[in-house]
Amino acid sequence: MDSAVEKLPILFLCILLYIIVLAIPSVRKNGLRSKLSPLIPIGAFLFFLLGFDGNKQTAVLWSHDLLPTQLSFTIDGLGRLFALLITGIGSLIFIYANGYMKGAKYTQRLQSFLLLFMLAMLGVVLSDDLIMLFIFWELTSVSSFFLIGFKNEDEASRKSALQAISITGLGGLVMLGGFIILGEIAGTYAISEMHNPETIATITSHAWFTPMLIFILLGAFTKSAQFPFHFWLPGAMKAPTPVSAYLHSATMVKAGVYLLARFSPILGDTPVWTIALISFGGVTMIYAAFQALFRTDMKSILAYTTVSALGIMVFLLGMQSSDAIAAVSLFILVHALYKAAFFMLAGTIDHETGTRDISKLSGLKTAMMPLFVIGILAAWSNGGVPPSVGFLGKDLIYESTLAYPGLNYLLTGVSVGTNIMLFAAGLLVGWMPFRGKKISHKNLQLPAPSLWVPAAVLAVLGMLFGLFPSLINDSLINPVANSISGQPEDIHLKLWHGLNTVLYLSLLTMGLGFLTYLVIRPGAGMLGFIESAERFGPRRILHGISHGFIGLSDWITKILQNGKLRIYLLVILGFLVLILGYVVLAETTFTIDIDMLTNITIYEVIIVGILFISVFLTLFSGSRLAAVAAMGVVGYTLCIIFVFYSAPDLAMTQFTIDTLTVILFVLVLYRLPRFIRLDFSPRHILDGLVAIAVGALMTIISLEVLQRMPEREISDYYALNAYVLAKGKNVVNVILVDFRGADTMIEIVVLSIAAIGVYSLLKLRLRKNEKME
Amino acid sequence: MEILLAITIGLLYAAGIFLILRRSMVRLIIGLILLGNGANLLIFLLGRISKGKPPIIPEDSKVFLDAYADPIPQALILTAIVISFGLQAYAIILVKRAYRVVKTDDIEEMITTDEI
Amino acid sequence: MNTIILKTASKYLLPLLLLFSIFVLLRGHYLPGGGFVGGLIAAIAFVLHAFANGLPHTQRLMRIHPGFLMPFGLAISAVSGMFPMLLNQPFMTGVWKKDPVPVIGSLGSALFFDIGVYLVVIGASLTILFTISETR
Amino acid sequence: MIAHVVIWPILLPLVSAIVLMFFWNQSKVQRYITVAGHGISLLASFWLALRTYSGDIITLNSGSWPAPYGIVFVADALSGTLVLLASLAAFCVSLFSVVSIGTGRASFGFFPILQFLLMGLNGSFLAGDIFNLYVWFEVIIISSFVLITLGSERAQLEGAIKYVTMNLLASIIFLTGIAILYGLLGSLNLADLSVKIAQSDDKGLINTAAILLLVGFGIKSAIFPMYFWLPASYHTPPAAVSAIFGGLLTKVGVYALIRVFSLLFIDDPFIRSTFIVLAVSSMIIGAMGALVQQNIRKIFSFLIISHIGFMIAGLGMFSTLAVIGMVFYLFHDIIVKTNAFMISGLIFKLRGSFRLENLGGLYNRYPYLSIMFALAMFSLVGTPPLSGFWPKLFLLKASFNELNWWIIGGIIAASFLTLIAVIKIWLSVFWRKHPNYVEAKKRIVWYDLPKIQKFTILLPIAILTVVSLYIGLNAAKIVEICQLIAEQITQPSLYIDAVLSNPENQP
Amino acid sequence: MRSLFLMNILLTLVWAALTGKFDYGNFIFGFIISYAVLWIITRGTERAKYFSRVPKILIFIGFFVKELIKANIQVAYDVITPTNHMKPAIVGIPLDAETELEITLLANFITLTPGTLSMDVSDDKKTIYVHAMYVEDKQDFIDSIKNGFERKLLDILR
Amino acid sequence: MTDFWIVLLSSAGALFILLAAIGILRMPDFYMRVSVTTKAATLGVGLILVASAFAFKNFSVTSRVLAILVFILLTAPVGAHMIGRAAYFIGVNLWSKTKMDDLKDKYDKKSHKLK
Amino acid sequence: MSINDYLYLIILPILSISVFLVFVRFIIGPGISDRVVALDLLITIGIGIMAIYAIVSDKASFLDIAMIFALIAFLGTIAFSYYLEKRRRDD
Ligand code: NA
Ligand code: NA
Repeated sequence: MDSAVEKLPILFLCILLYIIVLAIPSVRKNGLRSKLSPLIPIGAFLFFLLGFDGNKQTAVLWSHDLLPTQLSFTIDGLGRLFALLITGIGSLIFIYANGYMKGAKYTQRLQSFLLLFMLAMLGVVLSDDLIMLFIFWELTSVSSFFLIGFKNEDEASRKSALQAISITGLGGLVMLGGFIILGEIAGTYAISEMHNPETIATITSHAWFTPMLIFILLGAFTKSAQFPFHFWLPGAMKAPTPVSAYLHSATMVKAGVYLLARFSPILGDTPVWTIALISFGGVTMIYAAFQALFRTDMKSILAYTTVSALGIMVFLLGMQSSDAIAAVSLFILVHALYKAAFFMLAGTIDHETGTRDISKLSGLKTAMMPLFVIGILAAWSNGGVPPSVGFLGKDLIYESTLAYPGLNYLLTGVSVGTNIMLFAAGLLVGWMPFRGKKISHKNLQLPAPSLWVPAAVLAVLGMLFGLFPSLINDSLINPVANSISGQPEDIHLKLWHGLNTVLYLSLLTMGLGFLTYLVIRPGAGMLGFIESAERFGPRRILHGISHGFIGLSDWITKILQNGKLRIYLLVILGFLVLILGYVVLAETTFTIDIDMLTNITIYEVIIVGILFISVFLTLFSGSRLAAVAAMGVVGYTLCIIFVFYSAPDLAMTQFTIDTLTVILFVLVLYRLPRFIRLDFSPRHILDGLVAIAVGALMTIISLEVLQRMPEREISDYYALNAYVLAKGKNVVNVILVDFRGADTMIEIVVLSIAAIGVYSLLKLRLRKNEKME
Repeated sequence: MEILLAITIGLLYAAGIFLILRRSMVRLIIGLILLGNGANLLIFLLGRISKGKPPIIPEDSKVFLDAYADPIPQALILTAIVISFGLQAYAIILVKRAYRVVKTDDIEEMITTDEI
Repeated sequence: MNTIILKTASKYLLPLLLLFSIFVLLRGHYLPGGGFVGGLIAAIAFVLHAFANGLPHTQRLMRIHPGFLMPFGLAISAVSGMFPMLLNQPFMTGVWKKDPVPVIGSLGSALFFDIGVYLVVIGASLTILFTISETR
Repeated sequence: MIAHVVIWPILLPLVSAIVLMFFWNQSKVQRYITVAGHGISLLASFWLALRTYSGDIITLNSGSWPAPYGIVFVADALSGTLVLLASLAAFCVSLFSVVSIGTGRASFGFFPILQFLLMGLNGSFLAGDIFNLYVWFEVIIISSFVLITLGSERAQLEGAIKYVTMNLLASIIFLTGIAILYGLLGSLNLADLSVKIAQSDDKGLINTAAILLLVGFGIKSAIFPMYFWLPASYHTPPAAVSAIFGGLLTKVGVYALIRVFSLLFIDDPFIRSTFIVLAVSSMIIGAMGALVQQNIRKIFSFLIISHIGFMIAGLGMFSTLAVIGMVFYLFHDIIVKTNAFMISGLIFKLRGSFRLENLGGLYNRYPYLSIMFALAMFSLVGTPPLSGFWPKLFLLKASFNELNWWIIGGIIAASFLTLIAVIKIWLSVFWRKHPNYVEAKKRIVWYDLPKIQKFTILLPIAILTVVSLYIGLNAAKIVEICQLIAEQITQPSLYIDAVLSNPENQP
Repeated sequence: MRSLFLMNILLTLVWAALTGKFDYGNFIFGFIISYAVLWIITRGTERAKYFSRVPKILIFIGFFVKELIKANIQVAYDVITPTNHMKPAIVGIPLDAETELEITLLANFITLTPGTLSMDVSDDKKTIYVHAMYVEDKQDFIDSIKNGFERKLLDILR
Repeated sequence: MTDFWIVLLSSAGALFILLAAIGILRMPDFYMRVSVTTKAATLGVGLILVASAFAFKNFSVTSRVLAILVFILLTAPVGAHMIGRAAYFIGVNLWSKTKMDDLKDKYDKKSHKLK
Repeated sequence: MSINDYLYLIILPILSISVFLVFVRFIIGPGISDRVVALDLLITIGIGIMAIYAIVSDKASFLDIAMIFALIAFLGTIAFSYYLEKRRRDD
């Protein structure tokens, strides 16, 4: 019987089909196709909700001997939670988007990219094969590139899209390197096959383990916006809000977290892992939370809190303890719920009021009561105030930091600090716009239900799960924890743990958080402060590096591609001299056996002497005509050499062609200017040295070759058969027209082309509209 | 004689290279032609040289009766010569045309296509 | 060029040289010569004629543009190379007439091939030289 | 049985070219003949390629002279595939040029020379004799000289001076290498040379020949530091010409390196490490060049250099995996680069410029075209699962097995820089608003074209995009072919036996 | 027509001479080739009488050889001895020769004789300009040419 | 007997050629160099060619020698005339002791027509 | 002394010396027309050398080269004359 996992391709195909349906042009702005689009994520959500329990299912659907990859899916607790988040929040986002984009251009385009993104995300969390995972991973980068740059005529959007794809693209490529090393070390690219202890031991003890791990972590960190790569995410807020809500709360940014969670049982039990995750996660969470406090744009605040939350997740995954695993398992869910709600809230406010600046918003409570409730609930959950599900999460975080051997104070301090600031930031978004007097925004009404109901659902769920943790304890969270730790975990989520340190810490967090909120006064001044602080931040540094690199590229390119033929040739010839010289010096013998050589006669000396003088005349003559004539003489002397050494055919041809070349030259020359007369300069020395080096190498090599016995097998065959089989006595000609006739055939083609070329060069005059084609 | 020819080859290569490194297009072409001559002579020499034994079967015989020069290098050089003729003719005309259009014989003034 | 001495001489030289070129072409299989040199000599003959009498005169004499000798020659060579394929033999295989022909010797596809070479060489050389002569 | 099939991809373009020369001035007739000719050649090539996929190495002894005495034409799976791809690219380019090349160029030999160029390419792929390969190279370079200067624009001529000089230098160096090989071993047949080199103990001298061939082919394939001619010239001729150049010309150099070195010299560690150093430098330097260019065609030109590095890296490693990656990349690159240059030509038709600062607004104006462009571009980058991804995967695997950090780093860095370069094009050409739209509108040629011509110009781009998609999505099939090729390439004895023990060889 | 035919025969003979084979096949072949060549090149050849000139030609050759040797010795002497005795001049000589062939032959014989060099013929074909190395007196020199080469040559040709 | 003719003819030929070579070096102006070389060298080469005809005593060689002789006799004076004329155009100076120059100012500067 | 020795030891050296002398003229010029004449003479002497060489090596085919030489010498002279008549005055 087919297990549910084997039906995944059908699901993927359906989504793909609908993407194509959406991509086909439509006359109407908000057609039926876009109205029906929420059905796809809803259907998928139901598929994952009902089709699977938390037990692991793996299926190889297609494989090929020669490809390192196979089409295989695995679904376990971790995968299922993510799939549910992706499709569940996706469903709400699609409903929300239908409302948000009403009347806007390119709705279908947006939805098709969103669906593509959902497809990619599902692929990431369900693939069992490393390469497949990578394929979907890149697809998320690409589709998010299109989504972030959705308002493509806006310069800032383009910049953010470029930033996002640069960072995630680089991370992805590096990660691919890591994947391949991992796959090759493990001997398999199937993640599910790496779980047995021997394979894990092989992997972790391999010499390339550390670089491999660093590569994979780079992929995960860039995607999940860890410090110092975090800044692309706040930048990505240029996208339409449904996109931000989807990409940056629930899903894409968590792909990195997913990846870490997925590899945690395989790679987690190593020092590099622990150190890297705890330190980068820790820095990210506190740094981003701090940044969030100084923003005025709601989406910007949310973006930074998201970065911080991702930092928390990475941080927890680094600790590897049961509590930490339980914490992260829960926090993934918690964060998705309230953050998506927040984003939709921010989007709706923006949509209705035209601004997201919290320093300009106030008193929205009266007009938008449901939104206010959503804000409160989300902030509640965000702040970890009981009885929200957020409280459960925060509890577990503190428990795990407190239990961490050696660094418990530091880690706990960092966590508390982060949470204090996050608490305040939550209030900035969920509370601040609603409090106070209604000032600027007249005629505000409650927006259409599609703009607030989806957020409400999430906010309510956040509260519901907090009140009734058993709803998710066994069905969702525990299986996730099992996946992350690689062994059965036993999690009991409960609101009340008694009066202990954790509770005091929670209370401290809430108190100080509220205090912070009261102190914070968002506005231009604070923004200015944080912007100037940013000057030394990683964004500036990475920008500096990238600009530096572009500058370097520019410099190198201008140095190398400098337009001067002489330099090009010098580089090529210099390279030839170096490498050929090395081979000649290292591997040849420099012996000459005089006996093997023929005698020199005075005539030959004269001929060669004339040749030498002519060559020098071509080199140094100031007159072009004299140079050309001397070149002709060089040809003639060669021709005489051919005559002496038994090559009459060659002599005839060389002689005629040499003359024709000289004539051509002469015909051309009288239209050209005289030689540029230049005084002797150092460049002559360099050129001369290279020239002499090449010449000397050729002399040495030819003398060396002449020491070897000649091979005459093929010549003898020709000599034997020229008359008998090919019916000719001039063997050279027989070679030309018969033995190697194909060469000759091609050669006359060359000649014809050259003639056409000459004709066209001189005769063709383009009309104006033909100049560039 | 081989030594002399080997030195000649070296000289032809060196001169050709020195000339293609000049700024004048005419010298450039002459350099290429000298290089071509050098390569032809190299083929000729490395195919081994022998005096007075053209590879032509005597009139009254079906095969060679005594030693003969290796005909293959000769055939190769013939092919190479004719090809070079085509290429050189083209190159010479190119120079002419380039001079007409760019108005200079100086290669170092032809750098626009390399600019970013 | 404006000299009757050269003009008169070229009138007699042209047929002489053309004949010589064909001679060189035909005996190439036995003695030094062949399509290349033959073609080049023929081309030189026309070039000399053009030097003496001016290009238009020589071109009128030739009736067709020398460039068209190239496709002709190529076609002859290609056909003589492909003809054996009709007899289910590889490209360029020599096909010979049984009995030898006077002067030329054995008549075979190789000869036609060489004639093609001859024509292409004439066509190409003349195209190049004539074009350059008539262009300012 | 005589394998005439080997020679048809050479003869058909020749015949077409001859026919086209007879119709010298009739550019209209030429357009029909040229498409028909390329179509027929494509069919013949397809037939040949299919024949080679059975695993046979098909040989043809021209003139019935047995190897190594005569010139032999050899089609193994690599040659077969390359012939097929060359014919495909040429077919597409001829379709593209039917509309895009004006009467001026068409009545001065453009179409016959395009045929000659294809003949030269196919000949090079099928040559089994090193001197014959040289002669084919000459066909290619002279055709390319003519095509690149056809029109005699200033930029064309300036670029051509460099292009011509360096290519002629490469030919001379190549010839020098041949001279040494013949002088040492008395043979020109590649298979025979392979046998003789294996028996020879003159490694030093053989290596000098290897170095000369490396530099000769290296110039032609635009490897660092021998690439300078390429960015100086490839952006100067009409787009159709750039397309065929960008797709195929440097690849012939790569093919020659693969063929000659796999048969003759690859066992030498010095040669192999040289390849690797050159490969990694090419990847990086080329990509850095692409990063800073402002002309679309120059960006693609520098990307050619960078991506040649991938293939050379494969040659340097020369394991089965590496060869699979290398030839796969070769196939992918032919399709994608041809397409990229045709697309740049189309962009020029639409907007009248190749320079980024003058372009923009294509995404909103032509969304579906844009998607096609995007697909082509992401294939170029190697975004999975498009065609460029798979070969990189194999190359990465191979470099891990070699434990070669340099190649891994090079591939990753070059891929990333390629991504950025392509994104740069995308952002300014497609996403950005057209900076001076009104002014540009006057120059747009596209609107003047009748529908059938628009179709003719889009069709080749669509064909190549689909082929590229097919390669990417049906990678398994391609890898099977590449595996076959890798077996044939890494075991020279297969080639040698096929050439030297051909039953036709016994007269 | 007749001159064409003669020309054809002549070329056929040349052909046979070149190939060195005198059998029927070769003559026929040579005839065909010459015919083809003539067909290509013939444009307005004038007719001429070919007979009764052989003795005159022989006499002329004798004269020419005599002049050749005489002049050669004179020049040789000057070349070898250190002092120069030359009295060069460019002299315009009025022509009696009229046709192009006559003028050309005359000019060529003048050139072939050492010490004299035909520089050019005026466009009206009335004067030939000769550079000579030994001109004592202009009129004497003109007379020697007109009475020597020109008269004897025109005898043969007319 | 044959050998005698060969020696005689080739020696005479070689001497004439040597004469031409010395002449071209020694003569004071261009026109006289041409005057000297054309004839002496033609004569010398012709003699050597005849010598080779004697050496081979073979009809085909003899006819070839004749063909070459005819060709040389036809072309050598034409060539000399052409280069002499061209040199005059470009103003190659006559020897200072030249007695007269009837050609002076007879050429039309542009069209090169000769009065 | 055989006839071949005579040709080899007497005639060829004389011709070689002649070649050398003419080559000196080729080098020193002074004008381009002098060089052309020298070149023409060089090739003409080449014909003589070919003829002698044909006798010495008993290969009549060298006479064919002589024919080509004669043709080329003429062509070269004519071409240079043509050039000299047409070119600008400044070379
Ligand atoms: Na054959
Ligand atoms: Na002369």
